[in-house]
Amino acid sequence: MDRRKAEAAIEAILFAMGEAVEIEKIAKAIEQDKETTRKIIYHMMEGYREEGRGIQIMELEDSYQLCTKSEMYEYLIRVAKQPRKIVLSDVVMETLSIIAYKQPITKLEIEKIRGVKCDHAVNKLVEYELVTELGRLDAPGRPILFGTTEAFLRHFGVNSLEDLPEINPVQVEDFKAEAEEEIQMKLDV
Amino acid sequence: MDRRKAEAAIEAILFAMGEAVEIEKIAKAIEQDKETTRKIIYHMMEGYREEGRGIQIMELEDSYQLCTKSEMYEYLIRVAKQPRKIVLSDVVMETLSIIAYKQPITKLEIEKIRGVKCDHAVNKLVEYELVTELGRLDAPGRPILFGTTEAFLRHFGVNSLEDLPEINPVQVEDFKAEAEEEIQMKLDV
Amino acid sequence: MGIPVKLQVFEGPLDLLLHLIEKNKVNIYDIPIVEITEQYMEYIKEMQSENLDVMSEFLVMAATLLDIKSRMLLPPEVTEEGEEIDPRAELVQKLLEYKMYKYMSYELRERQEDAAFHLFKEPTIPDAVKAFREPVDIGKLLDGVTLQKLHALFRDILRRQDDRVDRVRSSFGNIRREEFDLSETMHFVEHYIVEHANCRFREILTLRSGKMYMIVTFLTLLELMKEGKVEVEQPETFADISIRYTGKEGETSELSGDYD
Repeated sequence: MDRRKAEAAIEAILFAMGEAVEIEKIAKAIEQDKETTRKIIYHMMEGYREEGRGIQIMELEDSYQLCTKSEMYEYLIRVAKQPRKIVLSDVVMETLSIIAYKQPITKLEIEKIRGVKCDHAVNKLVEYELVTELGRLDAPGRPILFGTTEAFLRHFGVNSLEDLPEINPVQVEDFKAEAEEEIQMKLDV
Repeated sequence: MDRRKAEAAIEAILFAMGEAVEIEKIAKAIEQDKETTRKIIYHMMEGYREEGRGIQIMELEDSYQLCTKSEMYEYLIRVAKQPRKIVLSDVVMETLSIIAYKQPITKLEIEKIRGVKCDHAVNKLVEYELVTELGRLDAPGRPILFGTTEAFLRHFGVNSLEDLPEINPVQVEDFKAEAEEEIQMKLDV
Repeated sequence: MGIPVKLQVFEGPLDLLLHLIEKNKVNIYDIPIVEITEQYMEYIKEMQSENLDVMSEFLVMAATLLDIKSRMLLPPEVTEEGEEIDPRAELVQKLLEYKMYKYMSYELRERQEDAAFHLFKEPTIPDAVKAFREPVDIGKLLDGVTLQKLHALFRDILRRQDDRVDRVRSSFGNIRREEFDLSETMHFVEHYIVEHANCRFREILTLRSGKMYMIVTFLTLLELMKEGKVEVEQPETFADISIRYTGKEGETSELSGDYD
C-alpha cells in the first residue's frame, strides 16, 4: 500500500469513527506496523497543519482523533451546536488536578491532600468521564484507585500525561503567589 | 476572506456538523453569497477527489455533507468491527452437543436440560450455520425445532447423524423419560 | 476582627489557612502560629455551619493549630540527629502540597479554555460498514473440537442434569392428569349390570381401577336405582351390595346420554 492510499485510509477511519482510535487498530487496518503507521500519521498531521484545512489530527496517548482547528471556532459557532462545556467548580478542579498528577490515587489520599472529603468531587469527575476507576489498591479495604481518562486529555488539550503542565517547585512558588493574589483580589471585591 | 481560508472553514463546519448542512448556513458562516460558496465547495469537491483523501463532500439537494469514500469501506470494516475473536463459548458448545444428540429439539427442551436460558447460544449457532430450524413442534405455541446442519456433519466428518458417538442407551432412556415427563407436565398445565 | 469575605468561599481548612497566610503576608515556612490560629478560630466561630461534616473538618484543623501552638511554647523536641523539630513542619508540608495542586488546577483550567475551541464529531460509520458481518469460518471456529469432545460434553450435561434432580422430591412420583371418559364409564358399568343381571358392587369395582371409576360406578348405580332399573340390597353398613337388574334390555344408552 502506498503512502497516499494509507493516508486516505487513515483519514477515512478517523473521520468515520469520530472518537479517538488506537494506533494498533489503525495499523492493523492498513496492514502496516505501528511505527510505520505512526510515521504516516505524523506526516498527515504536517499536511493538516498547512493552510486550507479546517481539521487536524489530535494525538492522545496512543490514540488519534480528528477535530477542528481551534482557529475555526468562530465560523463553527455560527453553525454548529456549541459543545457542552463542562464547568468544574474549584473543588472539583482541585480534585482533578490532584488525580491528574498523582494517579493512580485513592480517595483517602486525595482527602489527605485537600484536607476535606472528596466523594462528591470524585463522583462528579467520574460522571463527566474525566476520571475513571483504574483498579484497586492492594491494601486493607481494597480502596479504588482513580486516574484520568482520554476525555480528560482531550478536554485539557494534553497529548499525554507527560505533557501535563510541569510542576516546577521554584516557579510554582512564584506562580502561586501570583495566582493567589488574583484570587485574593477576587475575594476582596 | 480568501478562498483557502473559506475552504478550511467549510471543511471544519461540515466535519463538526457531521450531517448535511444547507448551503445558506455555510454561506452565512463564511460571510459569502450562496453562489460564491457553492463555487468554493465545488472546488473543494474537486480537491477531495484528486488528492489522496479518504473523505469526500456529498451534494444532497441544497446541502452538503462530508462522508467517507466508499472505496475506504474495507479499512473501516477492519476498525469499526472490533476484531472480535470468534470462539465458541462453553455455553454454545454445550448447546451444540445437546442439539446434535437430541434433535429435533426446541429451545425449551434445551433449557430444561441445561437449566438455563439458551436463546443467545442457539442464535449464535444458527448464525454460524451449525444449527438450523427444522420445523415446528405440534404443541402449544408451536415452538421451533432445531437440528444440526450439513456443515456440522461435514466439519465433524460424520456421514449422518447415526454416526454420532453413542450415548449409553440405558442412561439415555432414563434421561429421556425424565425430560419428557417434565415437558409433558409443562404442556399439560 | 471582622470577616472580610464570604466563608463559603473556602473549600476546606487548608484553603482557609492559605488565605490567612496570604492575607497576613507572612512566610509559609515561618507561620506566626499564634496570630494565624487566633484568626482561624475567629473564622470558624463565625461559620456556625449546620453541616457537621464540613464543620468537623474545620474543627480538626483548629485542634491541630492549637496543638502546634502549645508545642511552640514548650522546649523544642529534637531528632536523633540532634535537629530541632519545628512543630509546624508537617502543616507547612501539607499547605505547600495543597497550594501546589491548587495552583495546578488553575493551570489546567487555562488549558481547558484553550482546548475548548476544538470541535469533535459523532461517529458516522456508513451503513455498509455497520451491516458487515464477518464470514464465519466454521473450520477455524470448531478447531480442536472433535466428535469425542462433543460426545463427552453431552455426557457431562446428562450427568449434571441428573445431579440437578432432587432425589427426595422426584421419588414422590408424578401427578398425572386422569384421562377419564365419564359417559364411556357409565356405559360400561350399566352394560355390565344388564349383562350379568345379578352381580355385586365390589365385583364391578374390580373390573377397572382408579378413584374416578369407583365414584362413577357408584353414581351409575344410584342413577339406575332412581330410574327403577335395578334393585339393590346391602345387609349391613360397609357390606357388599348385591345388584339385580330389573329393566328391559336395550335401554342402556339413555342413561349415559344425560351425562355427556
